[in-house]
Amino acid sequence: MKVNSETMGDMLVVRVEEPRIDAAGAIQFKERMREVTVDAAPRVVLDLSCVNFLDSSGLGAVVAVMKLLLPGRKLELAGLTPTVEKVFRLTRMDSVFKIHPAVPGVLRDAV
Amino acid sequence: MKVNSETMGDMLVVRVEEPRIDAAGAIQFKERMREVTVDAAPRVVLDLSCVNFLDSSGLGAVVAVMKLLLPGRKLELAGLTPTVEKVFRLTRMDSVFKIHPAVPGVLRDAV
Amino acid sequence: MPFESTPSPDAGGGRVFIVHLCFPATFGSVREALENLMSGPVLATIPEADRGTAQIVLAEAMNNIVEHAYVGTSGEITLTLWQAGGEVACRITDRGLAMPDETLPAGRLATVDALADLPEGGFGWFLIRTLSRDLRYARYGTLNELTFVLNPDQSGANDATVSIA
Amino acid sequence: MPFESTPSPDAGGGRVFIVHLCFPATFGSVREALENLMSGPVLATIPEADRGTAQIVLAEAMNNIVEHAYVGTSGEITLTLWQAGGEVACRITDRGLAMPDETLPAGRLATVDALADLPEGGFGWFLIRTLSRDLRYARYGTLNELTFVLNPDQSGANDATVSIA
Ligand SMILES: Nc1ncnc2c1ncn2[C@@H]1O[C@H](COP(=O)(O)OP(=O)(O)O)[C@@H](O)[C@H]1O
Ligand SMILES: Nc1ncnc2c1ncn2[C@@H]1O[C@H](COP(=O)(O)OP(=O)(O)O)[C@@H](O)[C@H]1O
Repeated sequence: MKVNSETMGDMLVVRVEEPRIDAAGAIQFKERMREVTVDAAPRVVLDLSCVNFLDSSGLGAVVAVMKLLLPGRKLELAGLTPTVEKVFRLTRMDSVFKIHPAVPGVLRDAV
Repeated sequence: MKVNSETMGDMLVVRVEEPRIDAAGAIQFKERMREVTVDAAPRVVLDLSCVNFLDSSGLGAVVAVMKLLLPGRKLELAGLTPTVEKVFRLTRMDSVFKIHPAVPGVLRDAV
Repeated sequence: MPFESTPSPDAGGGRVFIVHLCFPATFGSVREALENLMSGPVLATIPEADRGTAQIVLAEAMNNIVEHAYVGTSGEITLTLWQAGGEVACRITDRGLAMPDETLPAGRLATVDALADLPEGGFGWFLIRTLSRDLRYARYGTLNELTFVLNPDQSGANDATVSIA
Repeated sequence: MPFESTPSPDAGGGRVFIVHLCFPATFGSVREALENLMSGPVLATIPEADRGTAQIVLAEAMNNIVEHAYVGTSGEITLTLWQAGGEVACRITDRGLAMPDETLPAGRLATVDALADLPEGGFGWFLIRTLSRDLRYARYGTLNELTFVLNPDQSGANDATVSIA
């Protein structure tokens, strides 16, 4: 499970460099996320723009990562591709996570 | 049927920029080849390195082009991919055409 | 015979595409089957978004088999898809445990107040119910059979959480 | 029933992949079917070279149907592939003209002396025969049925030009 993490101001941006977060890879995803967020900034943005498929195990893993960061740190999402967006929307998880069309610019619009 | 032709010394190199020369495209291939070889050099090298599939209609079209150039001009082949090579080999057409692994270098080894 | 109404392959009159796969029930094999199905002839001619829907529903149904029906043991999954006119009918079988009470899980979304209480699972049957129609489960001896038609139209998304057995 | 020996999909014991397509008999549809088959689940798990062989044989058999069986008319082709253990069995049907004399063309390569006499066609059945085994043609009423098993091993290439009906 390849992820790339980079600190940008008060954000840690974690880019998943895999086409899928599915039942075959959800545990590795959670493990990698735990590693890269150990000393994370208060705001973690998960860049999913390379991920074209996520199933309910992948969704569960994203929820688990969000809980890992509690209390005090927030998980936000960016770059959802159509099928991934559909899974978040149908399960109403789009109301739980702040979802950005793309990784927010550090200087321009660090909301 | 996209082909790219370029004169290199005594050769006209025609590169087929399509993944297939098959029954659905053999006639267009023959037409395009007729056009680009009208005033051709005595040696025409057909670069097939982009073509990953050729069926018996495509093979027939290559034979037809070879005959179009008769008498006086020669059709040689270069860059056969595995499945294309197999069709030429099984039908013994590999003994009819001079076949180069790649387009021969004009300066280095214009045989 | 759940698909009496699907066009017969030899009936003529148009394009019909059928694929049948039988493979070991592992998450890895399910992934491989899904990846290949997405580019194969049966689903290649339906719209991109419907292919995404197909992948969600098929992934949920088959991963549940790996996780629950064959829990602690191994076995095989068979998957059959029929496509005609963009409509995709599916049949999935396994020889693992029966569904609890031999009925399909309700697939309701949980409602929670605190982030820390959010469930990390239980979305599977909700997604299957939301994105399919004519969903049926049957057990024949040791065979579990799930049949449904893909329903890319999500206008019924809310209904799906209530209109269930 | 030409494929009694192919593993039954519900028999268990390993991976079995089946695809069935029914589409209009045109060169364009044949091309589209072949392109999608190459990346689909039934042929995705066999070696690259065998997939190439599959594409040659299937292209020749189906293009012949477009060109000869349905000459001057239109109709449909059905294609069914069974794959298990890397072995691929094929069945192709059409409702066009029967084969001449209701037997398979000999598929011999012509021998010529001058370049100008080289044939531009007639390679089709030679390639099919060379790259298949258990090749059978049958006509049932108005249905033409061609069945064979793909034979990526070409050691029998020379035999194929002589051992024919
Ligand atoms: N294919 C199956 N075979 C047997 N039992 C199943 C199957 N699918 C689901 N179940 C049962 O139904 C429950 C709900 O499934 P689901 O909504 O997919 O949530 P999850 O799989 O995340 O637990 C499972 O916890 C399991 O007890
Ligand atoms: N599917 C078919 N249905 C009817 N006739 C056929 C079919 N395939 C081949 N034939 C006949 O057999 C002959 C030889 O076919 P083939 O070796 O493929 O050469 P080509 O197609 O290049 O003529 C054809 O010319 C045609 O008369």
